[in-house]
Amino acid sequence: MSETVLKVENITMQFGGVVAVDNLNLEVNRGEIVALIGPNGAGKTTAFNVITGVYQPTNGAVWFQGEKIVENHPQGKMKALYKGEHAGEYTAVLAPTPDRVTRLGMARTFQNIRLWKSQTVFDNVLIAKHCRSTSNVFSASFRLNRKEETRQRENVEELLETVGLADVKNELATSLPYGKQRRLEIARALAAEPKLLLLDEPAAGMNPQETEELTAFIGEIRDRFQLTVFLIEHHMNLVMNISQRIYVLDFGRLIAHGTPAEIQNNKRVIDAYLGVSEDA
Amino acid sequence: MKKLFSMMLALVMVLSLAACGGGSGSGSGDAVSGSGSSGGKTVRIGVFEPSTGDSGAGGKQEMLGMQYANKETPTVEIGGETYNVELVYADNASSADKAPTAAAELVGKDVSLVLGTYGSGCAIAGGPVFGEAGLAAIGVTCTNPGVTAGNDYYFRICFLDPFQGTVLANFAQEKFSAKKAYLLGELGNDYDQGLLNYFEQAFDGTCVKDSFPTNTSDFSTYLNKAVAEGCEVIFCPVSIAYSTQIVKLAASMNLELPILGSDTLDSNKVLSAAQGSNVQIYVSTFYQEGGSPEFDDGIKAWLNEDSTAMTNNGGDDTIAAVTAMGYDAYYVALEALKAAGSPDKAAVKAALPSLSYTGVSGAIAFDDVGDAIRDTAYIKTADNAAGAWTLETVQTAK
Amino acid sequence: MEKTNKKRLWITLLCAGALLILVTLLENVLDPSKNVMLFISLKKGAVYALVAVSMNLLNGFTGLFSLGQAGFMLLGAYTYAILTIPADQRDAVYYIYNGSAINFSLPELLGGGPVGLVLGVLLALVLGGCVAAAVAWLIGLPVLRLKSDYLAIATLGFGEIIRAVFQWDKLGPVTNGANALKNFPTFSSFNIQGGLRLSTCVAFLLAGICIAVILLLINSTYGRAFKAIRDDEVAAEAMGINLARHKRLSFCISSFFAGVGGGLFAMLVNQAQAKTFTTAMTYEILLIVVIGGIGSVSGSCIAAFLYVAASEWWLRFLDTETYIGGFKVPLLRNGFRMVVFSVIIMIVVLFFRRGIMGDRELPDLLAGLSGKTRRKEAAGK
Amino acid sequence: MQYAISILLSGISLGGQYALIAIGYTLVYGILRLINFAHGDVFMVAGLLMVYLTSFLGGILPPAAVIPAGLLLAVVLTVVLGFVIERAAYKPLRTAPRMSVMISAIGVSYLLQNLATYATGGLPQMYPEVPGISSTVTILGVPTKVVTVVTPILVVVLVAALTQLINHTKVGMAMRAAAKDFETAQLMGIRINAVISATFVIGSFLAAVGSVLYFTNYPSIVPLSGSLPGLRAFVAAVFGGIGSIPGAVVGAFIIGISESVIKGSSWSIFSDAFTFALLIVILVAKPTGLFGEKVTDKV
Repeated sequence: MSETVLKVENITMQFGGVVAVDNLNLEVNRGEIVALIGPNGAGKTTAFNVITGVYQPTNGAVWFQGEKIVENHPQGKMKALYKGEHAGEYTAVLAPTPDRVTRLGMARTFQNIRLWKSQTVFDNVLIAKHCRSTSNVFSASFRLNRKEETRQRENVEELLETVGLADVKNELATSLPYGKQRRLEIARALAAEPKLLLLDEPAAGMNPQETEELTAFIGEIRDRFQLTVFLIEHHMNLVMNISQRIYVLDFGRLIAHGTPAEIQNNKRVIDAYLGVSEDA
Repeated sequence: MKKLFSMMLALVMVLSLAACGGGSGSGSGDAVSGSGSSGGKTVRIGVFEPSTGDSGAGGKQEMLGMQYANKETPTVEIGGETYNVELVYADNASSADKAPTAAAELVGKDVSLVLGTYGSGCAIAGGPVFGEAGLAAIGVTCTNPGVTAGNDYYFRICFLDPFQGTVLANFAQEKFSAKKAYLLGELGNDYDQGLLNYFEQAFDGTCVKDSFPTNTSDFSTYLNKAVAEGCEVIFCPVSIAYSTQIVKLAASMNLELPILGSDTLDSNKVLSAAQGSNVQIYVSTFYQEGGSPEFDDGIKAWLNEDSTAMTNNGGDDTIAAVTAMGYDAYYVALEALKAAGSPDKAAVKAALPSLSYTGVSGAIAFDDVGDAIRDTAYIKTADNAAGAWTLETVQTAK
Repeated sequence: MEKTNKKRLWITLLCAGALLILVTLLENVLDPSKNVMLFISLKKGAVYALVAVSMNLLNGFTGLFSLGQAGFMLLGAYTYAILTIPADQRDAVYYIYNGSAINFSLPELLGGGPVGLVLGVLLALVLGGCVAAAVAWLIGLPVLRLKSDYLAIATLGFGEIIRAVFQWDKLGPVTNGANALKNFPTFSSFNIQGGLRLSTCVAFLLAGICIAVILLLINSTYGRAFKAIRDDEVAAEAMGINLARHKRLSFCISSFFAGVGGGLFAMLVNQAQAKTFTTAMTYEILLIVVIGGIGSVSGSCIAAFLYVAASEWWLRFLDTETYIGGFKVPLLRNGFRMVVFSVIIMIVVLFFRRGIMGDRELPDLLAGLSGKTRRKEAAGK
Repeated sequence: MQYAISILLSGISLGGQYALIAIGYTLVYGILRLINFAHGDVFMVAGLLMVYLTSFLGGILPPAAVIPAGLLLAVVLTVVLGFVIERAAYKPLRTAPRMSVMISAIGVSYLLQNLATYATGGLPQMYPEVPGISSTVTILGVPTKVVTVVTPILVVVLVAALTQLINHTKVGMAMRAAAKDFETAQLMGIRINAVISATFVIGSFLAAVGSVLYFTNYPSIVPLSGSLPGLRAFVAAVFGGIGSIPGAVVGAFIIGISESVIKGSSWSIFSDAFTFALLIVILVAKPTGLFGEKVTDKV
């Protein structure tokens, strides 16, 4: 049960002089729901972007299912700027593009929903299946992949049924209400058949009732698709209710890590969220 | 408000479209009739010429000749009946991709034969359309061998590039004893490049060959290069728009090298660019003003009368050789109609090969390819003080 | 879903088949010499439709703004021409270079006669497409990393470079330098002597097949991936779509069909000459795409025919001075046609931004109409 | 030697003329992110206006006053044209995708070219001689027109003035703000339409001045006269880093001189191709150009 799915190792992400993520280490085990929390600008989304290959980290490595997928060490201008720990520990460069990371078995959603606007709900999910398709342009164009296509379409129908969007499948994605768009984004991520689901603030902008539904929904899909879930969230209710473990990030640094109960009583976390006198 | 505006625009658009529909409808209706209220029958001659694009200026001058001839002789006697001759125009925009549709326009207008075009590229592109329709075309000043080769329906009354290139190369050697020549043409223009090639082949000395990209207007580097390379003559058979630029530039930098040009340079635009300077310009051409005083006087009077024609001629009454050629072409067409004895295009085509006619530019007859049997080219030079062409010599092929 | 798709497919096939038969009928029934304009416009429309659809694949469906279309057409046209000029005509065509460097002709190689002609022409067209696609692949390596308008200007530049290379004197024995390539089989070569006239039908058939293939592609899983890239690159990449690969794919396929379109264009104008394939031509095609609706294949086709017919046929009367009675209609003279035409284009661009079809397709529209009437009927009852 | 100097001279004067056009491109792109394809044609129209104005004014003014009055009017009318184009063809598309605006720009360019064809009847028009700069001087033994010498000086003066305008006036600051962040600038109460109009006015003004210099050197105007200088100037703007005025000027001189040098070499037929190859290399190697700023997309 405690097999590590995702391991973030000494990740530092520096933009010029600004350190967005500073020497981050974390692990996510199979079947867990793990949350990454922290105040605005703490570097959560940046961490996500490093994991999914959008950014190349300044230093450090990311392991996925026991395989090193991202690795980098300071180069070019950063060589002089970077004075962090673990300098020199990493020597190789591994920089997969986000699509490769996704095909390895990680899928994500976005903080500000990024659906394909001119496509229907059904097509939004179907397109995500493209990365699992084995046909080439030729066979796809001349419909030699009919079997696969039919299977994919059935899968998508099923998936939409599961997430409760089957009744709106022919609507335009953008015509859905906000809550459903969130769901659709998750459904789209699921269509890529991930092992690890990364959710970037899935409850942002939702009312309490929607949040509650979402909480239940995340648990449901985890069980149903045997997923591991790693999420960024602000909604403490949601985080405390569903996560097994929580990492807390502040100014790019990890300041706490533990079960929800431990985090709720951690003084540094409370300070980070409420602000302490030294700040003022 | 905005909506109203766009609605109105839409309305205008629809109306204009409707107008086009009507226009084209009536156009094709006319084509069949023939006997109008004017009494006599009408025979149509297609004018396949560019009036826009980079050969627009030349095309217009060529059309002037036809228009004047039409004005002079508006009727023709065919098989004992008098027909009114109507010129039908189609602009091929100097562009090969517009030429087939322009040609088709003429075919659709039921013309008996076609005159044109200035610029061989369009003639080659349009030729097969005429060929398919069984319509004969008489090339007026398209000098590329490819126009008539392989096309039974294309004839021409002018000399060919190989001849012209050779004539000029010989002239350069005889007159200037030139050993080194600078050749300049437009990149990708078959007319320019073809002539440069023939010149090079006929020229005994060395040739420095250069091409400029389309729409170039800075020629100073090229002219300087000609000087720097120690060339003794410049040969630039380029279209009117470029040649005026080159001549103007040469005038302003007091270029001492003589500039040789082909029939395209025979234009009053070039003359006015050179006026008052020391540039020496020599061009080979089909016709020299004064070759037929009667024609000269007549057309000059017409030009001075008709302001549109004057503008199309470039603003003065100097007669370009292409105008004379257009004039001759019109009469060749009339001869062909007479010989055919009917305005039927097949008959006209059949009558053409054996036709001979002596026009203002000399005797015209066709060989078995359909090319004119011609062995004379006039070489004229610009008199910069008077702003006129003077005859330098008459060259014949060797 | 599947069912409606099938229905749409049938509608499309039926329409295409009917069109083909109609065109063939027309060409054989109407007097060819009276209606040349009609047939030339139809042929040109078909060729432009193909090229516009290929551009639409790139600009409208993948969201890559490329302006290199004329360059790829040039490649296709030259490949086609070079490979199909009959061997005994080569000396006449390459007269400046004393014959061609390539001394075979595909139709003759494939046995000559009608069979050789058909096979040779098809093979040459496909090869023309392949050359264009191969060059596109090479150019795509550096250029496709650029964003929207930079990509546009880089591809535009590429078109100019290609043109200069093909006009280069040193390549004369292959490209014939500045001179036009000609005497190769054209659409008219498909007219059976004294029998069926098939030239327009052939143009429609070839362009139609290519457009059908593009349509199939667009509706396949790859086509959907292209649309995803167009709508949101970041999301597409996050969902496992390899941007570089798919963009390159789209670029190469679009160029392939532009190349085939170039070959067809050469057949249309009876010659291939580098100076024809200018940026102005790319703009023309782009305007067709815009008028038809960016992201609509049927829109591009309709717009291509409208554009060709309007600019070269229906509006031609604007170019000639006209007298109605004794009254000279003002403004009408040479060049006025293009002014009116560009004003119409500006109106479309500004006020009818979605073009004729928007991003819908004709079958959608038809299905929508019949759906509406059915609903109306239902309401009536 | 003389040959080398003559090539350099023609390169510098070309570069100066391109610079004046390139600034128009770079300013507009900086704010609207629009490649104003019509800019080259505005330049051509400026030349044609001058031709028609002088022939028109020749009939009603004393000869000495014709050219100055013509110049003034041509510049003013070009500025008005630039303003009108922006208002009519670009402003309605402010919220539309960038591709639509670019297509509109191509449409305007098409319209201007066709209008010019209509007006001129396809015949090349001769640019009137502007006294003072049309005459010939000899520099280092090479005869050339005064305009060759005047161009770089004028460019420097105009650019200096423009830099002052942009850095020290309210309009200039608004322009810079709009270039940095269009939406925020709008929220901060900057009248964005006025700023954009100002940009077009400045761009057209410089294009008009450029056209006087350019056509004095190369006096024949055809409807396509603007397209090639326009494209080259655009390449120059990209080369220097689009959005940057000094970049555009430096880029223009580099393009002008290299064009001139290549034309002087035996590879002259590739002078255009080279310009575009340079563009592609720059775009791929350093997409921001020599002086451009880097922009990153937010995920």
